[in-house]
Amino acid sequence: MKLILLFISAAVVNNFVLSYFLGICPFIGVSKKVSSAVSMGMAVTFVMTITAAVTWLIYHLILVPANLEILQYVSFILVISSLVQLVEMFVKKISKPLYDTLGIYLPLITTNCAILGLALFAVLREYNFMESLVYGIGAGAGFSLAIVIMAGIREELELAKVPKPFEGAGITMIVAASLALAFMGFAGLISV
Amino acid sequence: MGLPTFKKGIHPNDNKSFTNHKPIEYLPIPEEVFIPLQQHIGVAGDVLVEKGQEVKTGQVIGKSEKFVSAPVHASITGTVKAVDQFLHPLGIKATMIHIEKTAEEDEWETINAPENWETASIEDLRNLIWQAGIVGLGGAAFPTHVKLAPPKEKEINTFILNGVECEPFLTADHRAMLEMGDKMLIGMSIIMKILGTENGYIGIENNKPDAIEIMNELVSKKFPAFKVVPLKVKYPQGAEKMLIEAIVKRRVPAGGLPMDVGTVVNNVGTALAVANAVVEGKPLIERIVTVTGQGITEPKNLMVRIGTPFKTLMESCGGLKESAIQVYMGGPMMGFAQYDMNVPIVKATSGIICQEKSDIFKKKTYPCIQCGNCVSVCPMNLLPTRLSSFAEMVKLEEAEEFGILNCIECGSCSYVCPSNIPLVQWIRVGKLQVSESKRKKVA
Amino acid sequence: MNLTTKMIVVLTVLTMVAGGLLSYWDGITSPRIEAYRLEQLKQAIAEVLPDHESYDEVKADGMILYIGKNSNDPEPVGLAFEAIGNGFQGKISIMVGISLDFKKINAIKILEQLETPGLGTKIVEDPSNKEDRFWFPNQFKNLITEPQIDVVKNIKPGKPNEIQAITGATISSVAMATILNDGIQKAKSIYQLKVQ
Amino acid sequence: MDFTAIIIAMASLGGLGMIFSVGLSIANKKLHVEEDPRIAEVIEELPGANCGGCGLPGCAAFAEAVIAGEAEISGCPVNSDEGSQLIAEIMGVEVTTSERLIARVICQGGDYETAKKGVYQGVKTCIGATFAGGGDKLCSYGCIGYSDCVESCPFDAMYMNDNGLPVVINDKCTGCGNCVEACPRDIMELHPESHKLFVLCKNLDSPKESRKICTRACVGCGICVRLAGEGNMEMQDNLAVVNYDIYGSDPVLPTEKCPTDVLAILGGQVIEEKQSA
Amino acid sequence: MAKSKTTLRYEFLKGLWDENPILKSLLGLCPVLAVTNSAINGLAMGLATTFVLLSSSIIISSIRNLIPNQVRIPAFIVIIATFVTVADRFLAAFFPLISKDLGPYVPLIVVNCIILGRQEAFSSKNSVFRSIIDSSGMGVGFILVLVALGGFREILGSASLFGVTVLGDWFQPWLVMILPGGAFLGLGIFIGIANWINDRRARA
Amino acid sequence: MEEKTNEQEDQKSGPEGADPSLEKSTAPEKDGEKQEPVKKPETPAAKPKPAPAPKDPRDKLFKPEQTLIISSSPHFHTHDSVPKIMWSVVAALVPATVMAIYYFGMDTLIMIGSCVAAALVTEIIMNKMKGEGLTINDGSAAITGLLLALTLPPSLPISAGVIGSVFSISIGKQIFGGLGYNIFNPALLGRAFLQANFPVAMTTWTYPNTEKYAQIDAVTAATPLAQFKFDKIVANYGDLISGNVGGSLGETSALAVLIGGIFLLIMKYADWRIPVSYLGTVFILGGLFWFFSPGNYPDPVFHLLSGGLMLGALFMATDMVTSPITTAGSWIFGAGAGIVLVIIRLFGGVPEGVMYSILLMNAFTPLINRYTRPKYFGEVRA
Ligand SMILES: Cc1cc2nc3c(=O)[nH]c(=O)nc-3n(C[C@H](O)[C@H](O)[C@H](O)COP(=O)(O)O)c2cc1C
Ligand SMILES: Cc1cc2nc3c(=O)[nH]c(=O)nc-3n(C[C@H](O)[C@H](O)[C@H](O)COP(=O)(O)O)c2cc1C
Ligand SMILES: Cc1cc2nc3c(=O)[nH]c(=O)nc-3n(C[C@H](O)[C@H](O)[C@H](O)COP(=O)(O)O)c2cc1C
Ligand SMILES: Cc1cc2nc3c(=O)[nH]c(=O)nc-3n(C[C@H](O)[C@H](O)[C@H](O)CO)c2cc1C
Ligand code: SF4
Ligand code: SF4
Ligand code: SF4
Ligand code: SF4
Ligand code: FES
Repeated sequence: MKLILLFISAAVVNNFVLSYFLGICPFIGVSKKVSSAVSMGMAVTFVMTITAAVTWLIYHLILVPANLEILQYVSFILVISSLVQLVEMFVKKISKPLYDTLGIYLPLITTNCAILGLALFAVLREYNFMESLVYGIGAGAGFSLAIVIMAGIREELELAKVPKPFEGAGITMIVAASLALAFMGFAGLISV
Repeated sequence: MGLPTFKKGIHPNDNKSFTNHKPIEYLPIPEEVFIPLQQHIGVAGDVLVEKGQEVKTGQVIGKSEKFVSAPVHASITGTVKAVDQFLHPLGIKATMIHIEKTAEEDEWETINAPENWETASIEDLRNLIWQAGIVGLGGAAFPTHVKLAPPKEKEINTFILNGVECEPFLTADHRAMLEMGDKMLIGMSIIMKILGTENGYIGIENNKPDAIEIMNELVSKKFPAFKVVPLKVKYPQGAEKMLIEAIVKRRVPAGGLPMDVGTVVNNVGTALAVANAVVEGKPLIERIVTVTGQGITEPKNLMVRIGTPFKTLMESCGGLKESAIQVYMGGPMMGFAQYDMNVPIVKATSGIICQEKSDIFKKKTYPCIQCGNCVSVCPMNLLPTRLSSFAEMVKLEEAEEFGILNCIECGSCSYVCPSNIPLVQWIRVGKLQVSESKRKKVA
Repeated sequence: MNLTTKMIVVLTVLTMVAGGLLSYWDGITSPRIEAYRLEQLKQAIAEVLPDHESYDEVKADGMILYIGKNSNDPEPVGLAFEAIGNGFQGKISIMVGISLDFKKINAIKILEQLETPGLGTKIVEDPSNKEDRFWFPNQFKNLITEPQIDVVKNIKPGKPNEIQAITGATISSVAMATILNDGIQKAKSIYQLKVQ
Repeated sequence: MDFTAIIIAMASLGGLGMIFSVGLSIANKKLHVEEDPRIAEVIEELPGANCGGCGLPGCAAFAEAVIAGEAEISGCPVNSDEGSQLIAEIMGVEVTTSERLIARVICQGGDYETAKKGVYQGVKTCIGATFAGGGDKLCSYGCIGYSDCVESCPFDAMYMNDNGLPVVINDKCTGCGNCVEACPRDIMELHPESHKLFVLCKNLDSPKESRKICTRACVGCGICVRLAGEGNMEMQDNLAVVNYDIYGSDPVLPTEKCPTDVLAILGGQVIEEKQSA
Repeated sequence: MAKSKTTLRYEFLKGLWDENPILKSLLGLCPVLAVTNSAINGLAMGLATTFVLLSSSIIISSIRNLIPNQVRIPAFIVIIATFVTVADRFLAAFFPLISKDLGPYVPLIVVNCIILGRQEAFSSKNSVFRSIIDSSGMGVGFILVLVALGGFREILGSASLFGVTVLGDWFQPWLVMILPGGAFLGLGIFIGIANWINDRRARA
Repeated sequence: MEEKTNEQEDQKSGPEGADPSLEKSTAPEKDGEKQEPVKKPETPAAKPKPAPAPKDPRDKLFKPEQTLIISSSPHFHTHDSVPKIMWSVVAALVPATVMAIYYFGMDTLIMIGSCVAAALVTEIIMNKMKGEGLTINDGSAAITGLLLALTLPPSLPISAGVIGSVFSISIGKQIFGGLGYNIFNPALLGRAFLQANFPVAMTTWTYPNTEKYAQIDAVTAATPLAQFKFDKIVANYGDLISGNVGGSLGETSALAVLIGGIFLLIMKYADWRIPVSYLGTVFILGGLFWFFSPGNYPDPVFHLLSGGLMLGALFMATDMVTSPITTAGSWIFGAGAGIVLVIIRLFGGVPEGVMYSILLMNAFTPLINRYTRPKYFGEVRA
């Protein structure tokens, strides 16, 4: 039950994008079309899950015993970026369609706050391995939810007569603001 | 629940009382006619006459050897004054043959009709229909002989005679059924013989009870194999796909033709023309035109020669009123606006409607409020609002994905749109662009 | 050097340099950070406990009891501990100072909370209340904890174990009471087990 | 200073670094997918307007086509010669510079010059108007005037003048041809810069008709043909036509002899000067 | 990328407006949104980011020829992360209150797209000196926007600026401005205004 | 589409004799953009005009005997129009408005008036800024202001209402492009903004000025939902129907709202599927919880009658701009909103979730539209 609540909390109530402002760059950049948003969402969820697992291991098996918490950021980011690059190369090699729908988004993700943020939050909140993993999946689902909704809205807005200065990023921010207001309805639903 | 019909659609005021009680009048042979070479879907014919040449009524003056095409005939006896570009009622300049009347009485050049059509070969009959230049008189003007020559693998088992006339104002088909039902049914029998089918339906909307009654009577007397089907009054019941769904509950696949579901549909006027050609050897040189609307002094149903300028018809109806502000060819839902009354009647002209007031003129257009009215009436189950925005924003791929090419341009969506958006016009733009970009891709 | 070796060497050297540098920096900064943390803790304890000179720490079950002492007084002046629980949005952690019999709260200090600004954050301070910005946490001063802390709404508390909820943030108010009630129970059992 | 701590740190992070660099270098060998690096270089040099002027769905597609040898290096109408040169360097070949094309507006029938046939109501685009008789101008061949061409120009090289006619700003026009595609009446034409002489009309009506339709229509009087000389110009369907293969680049023609002023010698200047009066 | 022609002056100034990392390139938005609930936080964040940006540019541009392309990104990131840790610890040790307010967003500078983006686009291709100019321009542009946005949100949301009350009692603070919604809203309006000004400038 | 009338047409060709195009020969010079002509073009302005020539060369041109309208089919149109629909909605809100004034006094009228006025003024200002024609006549801005006012607590300061109204129209509607293009319901977005902005004022309720509450001297009241949520007190149905309870101005009387709503449904200005599925889902889902645990959860009828559900379901979820256009979409929209509502009401941190449930479904509407596109006639989908 705790894990389920943790998942919902990470995905909806404390949405990474809408309440923690993590991963805004891809949220703005890759939300023009629903199809690419879905791919991006999947890619992020995938990387988040790996990240949650790997960084937990590194932190608890290497850094804490050696009393090297100061290396947290460097080691996390090194591991994440290398892993992502490996996965990208692997995907590119084995399947062209998979690469086209997922792979091309992977390099973008390395420089995504949401991933590192996830790793740091998991450490900060002292999750155990399972919790950490669920948190990763939940956060990924939350990111996907936000970006897919945003992409749907932006596709619709293509047909709208948004004033010129607000086209693109401006209106996207306003929509994000509205989404954040709407998601406040879930405030207090779960406090994990 | 009652009468059969199709899903969705609209109920505009039918306005048929202007002319539905007026018998067909024969318009005197006009002084001059302008006969466009292209009055049908398909290849335009080549001109067979020269300036100054004498022609007889029924003489072939333009034709092409291509299959999807129909010859055109002189509709009066006279002299060719010119072969030149004139304004076509579709708003374009087109090559027409201008003939001036020389004889008060027709001198006929008929086609060789067989003694008895019932024994004639199917090939001969079809050839006869081609020679007579018969095209669909229901509006699309598709050459009838092509329609009656389905590929072998498509077995045709149903024929539907389209007496729906769902467009408001028009009563030409209605009067034809009342006055010439007999001949029409002979035409229908001929068509069915060519198609080799046994099941014949006659679809008539319930707002023409007299036509239903007369047809029923004729059918029960002479053509017991046919079935008259009264239909619920709803626009666009007359569109082939809707009619087929209403009567035989078959759905023509997207991008397909009625023959894909073993059906052929023809207009009542077409059947009449077939009978004229096969029984009397008369090519298609005249048709019934409803001249109606508040803007004309005396609305009438007229039998007129093809090529007669609109002006002539209007004069015989007492002339256009001062107050008229819009004239269109065809019904108010699909008709084409006219600005020059010198344009000629073509084979597809079912009516001339003169309006004193316009529903859309000066009405403000608002942005789409997403009310979904258009979606809920589109008989083709499309999303007109999206199609029109896609066309406006030139998003051709989306437009195609959303099925823009399936729109039959019936106008139901524009009719109900509270924002008064010219949806159909945008959709037409989109259709054109989508098919162009498709063609480019193929090339 | 071929590419592969170059890749390996560059990255290894880089990471080694980085590791060394950071570790050196760690040596400089962490004592300060630790000192600051202790300072904060001491200050919080000082705020919730009556005057004392030093405190002892008793650790058990993930909770630390700070027992405040004066050198000339054999009896401790009181007890402090950190109570943690769920608020409206996330964790609330409160430093509680309480009497040794666990019957009366001395004072509390909220260390961390994530409540909605302007609403739930009134548990810490209420800038719109001009007379007493700290009226809510001040209610806990000398609050009786038995049988338990209760919350009332929209009326002045009648009993010594009652506090008044914040308008528009009943949930946060109730959460505070719950966290305290639970924390006190836990601290009490630890105290009884370990100290007495 | 605690040196052991520093050494441990260096060793652990260095170790991590080594592991991943080894992993990456192996992956780099084993999983490498060949892709022509020149594609990226070519994309760098392209203007990135994604206008489709090259006939391909975008700059990236054009780059791929260039590399594959399927497209001309100078095939991007927007790119500067310098840019093409850079691409050529990447490809290692010489560029053939083609003559610059400029879009011309072949109609002078603005709101002021043409007869009106009625009141148009509906979609205010040229192509939309073709579904309703072609707007409110009587001429069936001339500019409809609802600015489809202007909208289609990706380089802001066109505008509508007060007279309801499009105008090309020569310096900005890249000859991409979008406007030519957009115009349902084929009023926009692409011409090499060297074409100087133009008959700015498309009306094929008989002289009698065209006189009634527009004050600036070619009425087919044939004066220009006679002046220009046989073969250099001719009359086709009531319209004078310049034979650009042999004429029109350096014409010495008294254009003012044209009774309706449709004959024009256009240098690099904006056509508007010719059209607005 | 033949940028060599541009003047140094432009190299610096472009970061302030023409290529402002936030308003134009829309990079590094997370910290922008997360920490701008007050002007002082914005300033601190801006300074920290600029520090990291500047120092890593120096290092990367000086060793740019040594790093093989394939490990470019991991190498850059390690360098950046090192400086981030330095900055983070510095704040924690010397400015604990600000460090607490900025929370986990300081470490997130590591993945701030601006920093990596500048390294990729500029430092790895240009000399140390040019990189310094470029980074300082970008950094100043970043700080300016952060402080402006922070100030805007602080005034509306807390009726104060840099912690000093500026609006009187009559003003009921707009709490939404210090909530997530307000962050997005504020940035959206900023971007809109920036574009509007640009449009005007382009037309003039 | 700008309309063109005959008069305008005439004006366009200018006053008799004057040659408008002469001025145009000095058309805006764009520096550097024009090259010098190879040979100076002969413009007629420079050409000596033949002296007795007709004043206007166009005199020779064809003039139609009767100016006819050229438009594309169809030429028929319904008599519905956007303003007609919008003003009908305003009319349908009259009962609820009257009840609000009855229960909460004349201050209510001021609040409603200020909100509507603020909405209209903002609309005008935005129109001007965007350089477009005024759009207040279409009535949609008035609805937004009115609906916003009806969802506010009676004791809210007028200034807050005005701020919300301005936000609704500017950010909620006009920045998206104006009528028809907004993604979120403007009135609700305005309310959500206020809720986040002034959380205390937005959750402070007063009792209606009726006898029942005359003796109670509490300044602040609790809404029936809050009473249930925090104290498990169920209000009586009679009060809920008539509106004799604490709550937002226009939401307390379920009956008044229902009357207006039914009028809209009959006129087909609102899609009946949305209220039916919304209310139905709440009834069923709420009922299930109640059935299994009546002590913890309120009964379904209470769900329907309390809070802003009626107002939301009939007037706000049905806003056509922000709800799906497909029929399947409407069902999903209503059901989704119902589920979200029940979750928030039963488990959320806030007592009422109508606003949030509708806003959330607004966000999903584009996706719903996308995935519920009906199969077009004869379509075969892979
Ligand atoms: C390009 C084209 C090809 C057609 N081919 C056939 C055909 O082979 N057989 C046939 O029976 N009808 C054919 N039709 C005619 C259609 O079935 C139909 O009668 C025509 O499109 C007009 O129908 P409508 O008035 O309902 O639009 C064709 C129509 C078009 C446009
Ligand atoms: C919207 C719409 C309405 C139509 N209404 C009629 C009608 O009322 N009567 C009719 O005969 N044909 C009508 N048609 C044409 C028919 O679809 C079909 O083309 C015709 O019945 C075929 O017969 P024909 O080839 O003899 O013309 C309509 C077509 C469309 C698209
Ligand atoms: C955006 C938002 C934020 C909220 N934040 C809090 C909060 O921090 N603490 C809290 O107790 N309730 C919070 N609430 C819950 C409501 O205010 C709830 O109505 C209140 O707790 C009930 O208290 P009352 O009975 O005094 O009105 C929030 C509600 C909303 C809409
Ligand atoms: C049935 C119906 C319900 C409406 N509900 C709302 C509403 O809840 N909020 C609102 O701002 N406008 C509402 N409007 C008005 C209008 O649709 C709204 O202002 C648009 O969303 C603005 O683009 C409604 C209109 C209709 C016809
Ligand atoms: S979209 Fe086409 S088929 Fe559908 S209603 Fe409109 S015109 Fe008719
Ligand atoms: S009927 Fe008109 S307003 Fe309604 S959805 Fe369709 S296009 Fe939009
Ligand atoms: S004027 Fe025409 S050819 Fe020239 S740039 Fe514009 S669209 Fe291209
Ligand atoms: S030139 Fe063609 S596209 Fe341009 S306004 Fe004229 S008709 Fe329209
Ligand atoms: S700063 Fe780019 S994703 Fe966060």
